[in-house]
Amino acid sequence: MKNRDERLIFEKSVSGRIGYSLPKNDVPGIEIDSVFPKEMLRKAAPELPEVSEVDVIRHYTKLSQQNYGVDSGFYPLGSCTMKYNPKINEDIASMDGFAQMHPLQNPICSQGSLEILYKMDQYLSEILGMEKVTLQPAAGAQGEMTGLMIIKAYHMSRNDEKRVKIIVPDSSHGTNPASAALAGFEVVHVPSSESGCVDINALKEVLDHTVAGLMLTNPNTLGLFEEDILKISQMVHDCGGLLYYDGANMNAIMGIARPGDMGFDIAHLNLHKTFSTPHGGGGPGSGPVGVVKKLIPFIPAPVVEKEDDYYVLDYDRPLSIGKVKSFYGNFSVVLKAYCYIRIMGAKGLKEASTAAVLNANYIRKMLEDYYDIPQNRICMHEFVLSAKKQAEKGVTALDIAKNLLDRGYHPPTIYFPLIVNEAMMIEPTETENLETLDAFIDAMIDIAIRAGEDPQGLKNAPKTTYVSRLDEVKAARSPKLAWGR
Amino acid sequence: MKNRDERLIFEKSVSGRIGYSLPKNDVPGIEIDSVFPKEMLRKAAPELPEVSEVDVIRHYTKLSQQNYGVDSGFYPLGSCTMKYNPKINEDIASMDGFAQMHPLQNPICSQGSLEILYKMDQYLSEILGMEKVTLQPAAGAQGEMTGLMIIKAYHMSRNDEKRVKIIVPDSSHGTNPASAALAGFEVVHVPSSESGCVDINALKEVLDHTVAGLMLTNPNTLGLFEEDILKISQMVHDCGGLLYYDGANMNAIMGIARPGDMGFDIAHLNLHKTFSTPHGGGGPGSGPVGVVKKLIPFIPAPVVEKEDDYYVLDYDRPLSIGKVKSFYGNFSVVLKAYCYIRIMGAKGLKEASTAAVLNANYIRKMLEDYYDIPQNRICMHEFVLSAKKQAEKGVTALDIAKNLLDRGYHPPTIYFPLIVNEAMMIEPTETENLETLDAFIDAMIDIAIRAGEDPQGLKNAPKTTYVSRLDEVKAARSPKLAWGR
Amino acid sequence: MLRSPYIPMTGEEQQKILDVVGVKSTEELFSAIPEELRLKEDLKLDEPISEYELKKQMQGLVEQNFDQSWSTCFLGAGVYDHIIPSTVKHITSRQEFYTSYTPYQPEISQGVLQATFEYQSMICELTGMDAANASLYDGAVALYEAVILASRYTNRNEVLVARSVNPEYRKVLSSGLKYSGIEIKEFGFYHKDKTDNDSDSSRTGMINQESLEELISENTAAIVVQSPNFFGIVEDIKTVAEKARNAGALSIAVCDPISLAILESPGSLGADIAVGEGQPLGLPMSFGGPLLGYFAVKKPLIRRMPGRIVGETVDSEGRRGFVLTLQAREQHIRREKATSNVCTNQALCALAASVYLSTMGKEGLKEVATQCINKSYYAYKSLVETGQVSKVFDSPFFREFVVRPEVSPQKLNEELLHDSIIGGYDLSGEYPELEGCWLVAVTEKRSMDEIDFFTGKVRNICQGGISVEE
Amino acid sequence: MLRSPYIPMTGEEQQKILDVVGVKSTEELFSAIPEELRLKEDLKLDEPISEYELKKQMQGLVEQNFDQSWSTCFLGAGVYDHIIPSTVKHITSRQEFYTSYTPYQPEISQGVLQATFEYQSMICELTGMDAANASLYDGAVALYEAVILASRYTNRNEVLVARSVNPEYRKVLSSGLKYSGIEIKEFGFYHKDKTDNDSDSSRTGMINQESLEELISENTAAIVVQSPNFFGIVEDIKTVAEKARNAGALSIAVCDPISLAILESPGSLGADIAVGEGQPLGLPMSFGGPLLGYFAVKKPLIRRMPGRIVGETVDSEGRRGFVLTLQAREQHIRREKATSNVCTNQALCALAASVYLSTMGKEGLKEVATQCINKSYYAYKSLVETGQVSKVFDSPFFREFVVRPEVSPQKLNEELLHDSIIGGYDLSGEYPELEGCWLVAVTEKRSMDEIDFFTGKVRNICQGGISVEE
Ligand SMILES: Cc1ncc(COP(=O)(O)O)c(C=O)c1O
Ligand SMILES: Cc1ncc(COP(=O)(O)O)c(C=O)c1O
Repeated sequence: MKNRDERLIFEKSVSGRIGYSLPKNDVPGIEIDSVFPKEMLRKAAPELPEVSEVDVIRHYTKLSQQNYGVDSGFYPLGSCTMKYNPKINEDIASMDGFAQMHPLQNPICSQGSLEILYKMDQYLSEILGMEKVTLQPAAGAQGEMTGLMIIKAYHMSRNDEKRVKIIVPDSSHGTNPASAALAGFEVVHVPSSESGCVDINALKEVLDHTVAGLMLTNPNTLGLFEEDILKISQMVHDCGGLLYYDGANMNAIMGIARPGDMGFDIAHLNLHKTFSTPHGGGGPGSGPVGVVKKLIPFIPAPVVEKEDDYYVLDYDRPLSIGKVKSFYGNFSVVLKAYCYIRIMGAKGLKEASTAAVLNANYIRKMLEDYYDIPQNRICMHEFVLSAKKQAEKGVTALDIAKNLLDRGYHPPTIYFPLIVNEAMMIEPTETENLETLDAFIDAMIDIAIRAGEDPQGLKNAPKTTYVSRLDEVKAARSPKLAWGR
Repeated sequence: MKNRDERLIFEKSVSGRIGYSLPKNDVPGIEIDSVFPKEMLRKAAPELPEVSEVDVIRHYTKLSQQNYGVDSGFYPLGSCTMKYNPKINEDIASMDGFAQMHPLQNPICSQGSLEILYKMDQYLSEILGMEKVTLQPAAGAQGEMTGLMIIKAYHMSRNDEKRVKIIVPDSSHGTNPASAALAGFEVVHVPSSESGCVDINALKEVLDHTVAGLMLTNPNTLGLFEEDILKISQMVHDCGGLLYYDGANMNAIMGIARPGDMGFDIAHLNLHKTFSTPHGGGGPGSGPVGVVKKLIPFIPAPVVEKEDDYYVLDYDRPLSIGKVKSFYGNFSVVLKAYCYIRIMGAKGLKEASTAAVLNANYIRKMLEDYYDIPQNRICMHEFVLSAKKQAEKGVTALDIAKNLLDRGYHPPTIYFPLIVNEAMMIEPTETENLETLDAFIDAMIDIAIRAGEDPQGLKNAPKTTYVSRLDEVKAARSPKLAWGR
Repeated sequence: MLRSPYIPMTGEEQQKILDVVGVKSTEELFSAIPEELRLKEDLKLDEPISEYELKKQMQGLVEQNFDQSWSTCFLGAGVYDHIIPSTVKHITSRQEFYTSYTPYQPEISQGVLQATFEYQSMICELTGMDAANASLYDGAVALYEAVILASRYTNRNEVLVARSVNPEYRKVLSSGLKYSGIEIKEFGFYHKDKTDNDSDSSRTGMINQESLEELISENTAAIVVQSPNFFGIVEDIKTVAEKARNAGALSIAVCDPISLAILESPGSLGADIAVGEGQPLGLPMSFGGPLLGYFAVKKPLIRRMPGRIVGETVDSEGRRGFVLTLQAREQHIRREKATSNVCTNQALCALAASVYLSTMGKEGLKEVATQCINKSYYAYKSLVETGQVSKVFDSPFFREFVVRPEVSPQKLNEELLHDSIIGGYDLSGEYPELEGCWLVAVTEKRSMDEIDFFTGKVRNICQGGISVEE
Repeated sequence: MLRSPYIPMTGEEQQKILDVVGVKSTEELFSAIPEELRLKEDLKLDEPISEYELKKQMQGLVEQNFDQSWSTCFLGAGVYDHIIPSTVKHITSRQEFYTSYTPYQPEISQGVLQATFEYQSMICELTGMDAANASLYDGAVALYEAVILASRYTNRNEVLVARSVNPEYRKVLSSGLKYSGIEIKEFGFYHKDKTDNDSDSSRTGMINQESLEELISENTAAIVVQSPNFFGIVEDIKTVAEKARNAGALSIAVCDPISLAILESPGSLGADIAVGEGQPLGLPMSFGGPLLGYFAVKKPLIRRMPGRIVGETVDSEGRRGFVLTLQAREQHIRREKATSNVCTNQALCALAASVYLSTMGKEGLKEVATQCINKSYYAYKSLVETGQVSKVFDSPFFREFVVRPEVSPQKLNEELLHDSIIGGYDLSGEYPELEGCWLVAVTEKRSMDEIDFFTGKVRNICQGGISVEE
């Protein structure tokens, strides 16, 4: 059954086959050549595949069989919150009445969709402890970009033009500095302290009147809650900067603590993480951004407002940073998250975070005798271990990851955060049951033991997958990025 | 990735877990104990699994991964017409407006569904060359049963009570004699001639006034068109019997010839074969039955009729054999077949049959040097080869089938029809492309060559499947048919 | 050559195949078909249309249907409007399941096989029986098969069937048995009719044990009782089973699977065979099909069962696996001596039921059953309280009950349609003795608001108020 | 403990974990969070509801939406109502695709990786470029990224943007570039306004080459042109590309992918970067999101591309396989020096586009494009023939055109809603110079009947007739 057909869809093409079904052209035909000057017209048709419907379905079905999703099994990819995606959300997002809507329809005939946007602003504001949320950003990184532009706009509106720096911890996600740079800031990294949190002294050193803001995820990428958060926010605010919250790790603290209360001024959420919308093999996601009151004027336009019982799109926002993306964001992703919140309720969200934290700590405890855990104390929804003991024997985090593949697991995130050697970042989420955790723990322990006994035996993994280890160097050195090119 | 979790869903159950989401009971509650006497109430709750939603989805997703469907690849299962199932049909059958209909609704509010039934009667009548079609039977076998009951009712209505025999060829499908027996007939088998068709002389011998009818599939299960069909029907009619057409092989002759024109009085179709509705891992199917004019009074009630522009259900049919199944048949299957016919049209159906016949003959020709083909002449949509040459070396049809599994194919039907030794019945259908046929042919040839060179090497197949050959004898000898029993 | 997205063959390929096969034209391929039989013209079908046009047309058609996504259904009578969890469709639409054939090749069919084994197990759990088959077409056909089994097993030819068994089932039974040599004898139920005095026992709606007793003889192959019966009333299966056993006959219980979360199982009550309709277990009503006939028996009858059966076994390496088993019973081996003619069954529906039962689980199914009871009792009381409908029976019921409204059920139902309500079942047709009676089903899907709206409308209509669209 | 179908942990298990972890309560787990930050009360959200109730509520909501399954859409302006073949959803709803993460582990992600590689290849085929990335959020963002690339590549800080580029794109561009040091200069298009004399060239709707030329300088990093432009008019990409090349700048073409089945590709015409919106390729309009930004470049720019890129390679046994490649450009490695900050993209939308393009194939896409032309020209002529709308431009257009009706577009659109028609885009807001102009899109999905009905209604409304519901 496990035969892999290596052919590309192009390589299955046979001239003359068709897979489409289209209505006949029922209007009087026109001569295309007579309408368009010859030089406008294509000489050679694009070489799209010529295949029948069954070929399309089989091709992509086979491809799907070479892919691993959350429904395939455990997916403890740290920082990614790969929780189960409830099926009802998919069903609702597929309803014609939501999916088949043009964004520029008269609001009089899109009140249903506008209500979803309006309500989500309210829900997410409450969850974040913020005043207002824009749903426009398409993902976390774009949320960051949006937030940073708001920071810029805010300082500019106060004619505070010297604020050119954004501070990010060295444990931060790559999108943080990348977004800051794109938004026109200078990026300043601060090191983490011994305890894995922001080094307050180091922070103090870089804080001055050129600081526009600080970006922080809390719990941070080591899975630790920044205990000094109130002090940090005080310090940043004191020097006139704003605090940006990278909400990728919000799954630890829903209903337990709120970035707004911690002193953050801006925060994004990853609906495709915390709010259970599926990740689609890489997207689409959604990265709503919440702000405190004083920053509301700057958020992207339009904003959905309610006038009496009627929803309107408010474009008239003179201080707005403008648009970061077409229209109103990834609506159908927002809709799925809406459904999730409606079914979970306040208590459900809190329970989710609690269970996520319990599960992470359970794995941490069970593995502590086998792996080095740099910060081995109570963690939040994830923790980072180091395979350095194993690496000494020649078994790297990568090898461990590949061995997990053979045991039916998606491996944890590896080599992130950058501040931990041979990092493996494990985030089980709350949707996994204890048997799954136990089986994964057993696999990890078994690998650790084998790494001691027979390190070489672990180097050939994976063996049960459709392909074995792939040559990434070759791919980058002489890039082949498209068929026939 | 190919880890098999052997546990049953029951074995994944943990007390206290839930996977359901139900509205709260919002009416005043009542005490069940006070309403029902104690002895009516269950002492121990049924041991259904206690699992969460993700467990349900993962469990059945994993199971699905251990199954092979038409979308997985080539499925030349003879007599089963495993053609591709167009996706649009699934979409339409899933529409709430069809799926969420109660069968006993006032016809005034089910006109849409009734129209489908009405039109399908017309379409299928035309395709069969019959006068009227009942859509009630749920599958081919039930269609046969229905047809046989009609035969009985017809003879009885003429007070011709001595007709107790039904004749079936020895190449017939098992459901034919089984249905005849259930309908209260005596079954008489007639042998096939040298040429694989009904032996006219043998038939002559059994024809007398006790014969109620003859059941025939045409093309027959060897994939051969009964060339003498007109003679046969003449003979049966002459002795007062009726002719029943088993339409399982209709995919050979849509738009090319019609059972009605051949002299058949009754015919069933397998919508789940010829009309591309998916087989569901064993069902549901649909086995509509068409009849000639004189038999219309006997078909099951109700019948959908059109009065002006309004569809009604006519129950007032005094001669009807009654109901063979609840309501109007497997509506959603009928609906999918309706969609198929609408998209194919008359020319498309004919093209389908033509291509199906071409494909079968191509494989036959390409394999004739490697396998024994008892009737090696132009076949219809399928043909039967015999692995007897291979069997002499110890490689049976079963072994060949299991080796095909390792090469990614669903094997042909084996050991049917019973009249061919080591039979392998190959039906490619029209939805397969030439590359697929060629690759399958290569696999068959390779197996044939290996059977000569290293027969033992073929005995361990399959090796790449989730399980290896299963002990069927053990299963039947000490049946374990349910968990915990 | 016509081109179709479903037929990959190109003109060139067609020519290549013709060459290989050694014929000149596609017509020649069909030369075995007598000339006079070969159609000269195209079939007279509607002109083909594209996928999108079809969808559009179908959208037009469904607008003529009242479907239960927007109307409110109080109709049951054997097919019920229950909540279907989202998991069901997501699983049954996996191509590996829905596009596969009957699992003849077990090594690549463990998915369907294990799922069916689990389905059989769940049916055994619900019914308290020892074994179940892989499914039959529907509950009515399952009953027919049960009677055939009983007659063959006991070598007797009379079957006693309660009149309170679903009329649809009795019709299928009577047509199926017409030429089988098995005779059906019906026995009645207690109800109040014009000649009755108002004694308590005369209005239970349960089977009339005396008239049953009168019919029992040494020819009795089986006694068939349904519980909850067609009127929603829970029957005394135990007594029936005893009577059958004493008479050397089998007892066949037709049971609603949801009710078995709460009601004692037919197995525990002594029934030999349990059959019924699995549609409430996660199947849409689908205008009556596909449905799902379940079939379960006690141990001695296992090898007599009709249809496919999946059994556990091991593979050559000793791993657990599943196969179709006891095939010696079946048509493809035993031909006219088979226990049944069933070949294709309702496998995907059985899968749906398994996913439903797994999702609901032990507690969820009980909750569904409890809400059915709560809500149907609430509706019953509310209706009676309107003063416009009267009680008919006085026994405990499950999900469905009979009342007699002041206005004829037919008229009532017609009026209710104006408010997008699908009213109850009019018993007048099948039960002249219950002329004017109305069978109302209330599942867990109905909210209190819906029930209140419904009873309010019933009151209005009965009081002669005309329903206006709101 | 709260029980949820999405959280498997039972009370017992919670206790077990607490014991293992060595804390007494779940509160203690959170002791790192300062006491004053820990919420004392539940979040103020709406009360949770069940799956079925949610679905019911959502059905209520969509009744307030006009969706294109029953209304008729003549609105485009960047998002189009095309026919989506059934294959798309069947594939994208395979869990293996939609529930997986970015393919960081290639050995278990060949599905997404190969599909993305094929997507990149198809984009290259359509655009005539050498390489494409794995997707960006939408066309507007893709344009923004293209401009960033051009500025960094050329080390220049001015970008010249045609005013006939989609205003939504220009807005995203201008907010994105606000603090980047890159300046946007807009150049206009030929149109007839009050001051114009009626010369031919003044109403082409194409870019004003002279005003473009005036803006070109040694600071010009890129010239951005859209074709078909916002008014549906096919632009002369070639001349723009030449001008850019001559000025040492890059040319960026924003192209509709469907049009590229028929129109010459930007690659062949000399553009350096092609970007655009992939939504027409099988994505539902989804109220504007998710969309699909495609991004393709000529060879020299490959290592400058933003976002994920999939490349072909071999595994340790020499078999072909696919991986994320050129990662040294990306944020997780290069951090603030990355070519872009993109991490999560629109992978599933790219998959949908691939399935769409495979289903349509070479011929099908051409047929779609041809019908778009035929039907939009038919609608254009029909509208003009009513005598109630006048022509605005006189150049060849694709799928979309501008007319000036006698009645304001706003009023017209409002009236058309009564007949479930979603009318065209009112240009008055974004283009004061086109006050009263109406941008009408007609895809292959519109039938002649629908177009005739539409033009009839437009005539009526313009003539002052009041639309009555039929
Ligand atoms: C901590 C953190 N921040 C930001 C991001 C970026 O989010 P997105 O991928 O949605 O752009 C991620 C995603 O992996 C993350 O883990
Ligand atoms: C020739 C023939 N007749 C009858 C049948 C029975 O049809 P069904 O399985 O739909 O009951 C089949 C099915 O395999 C068949 O191949």
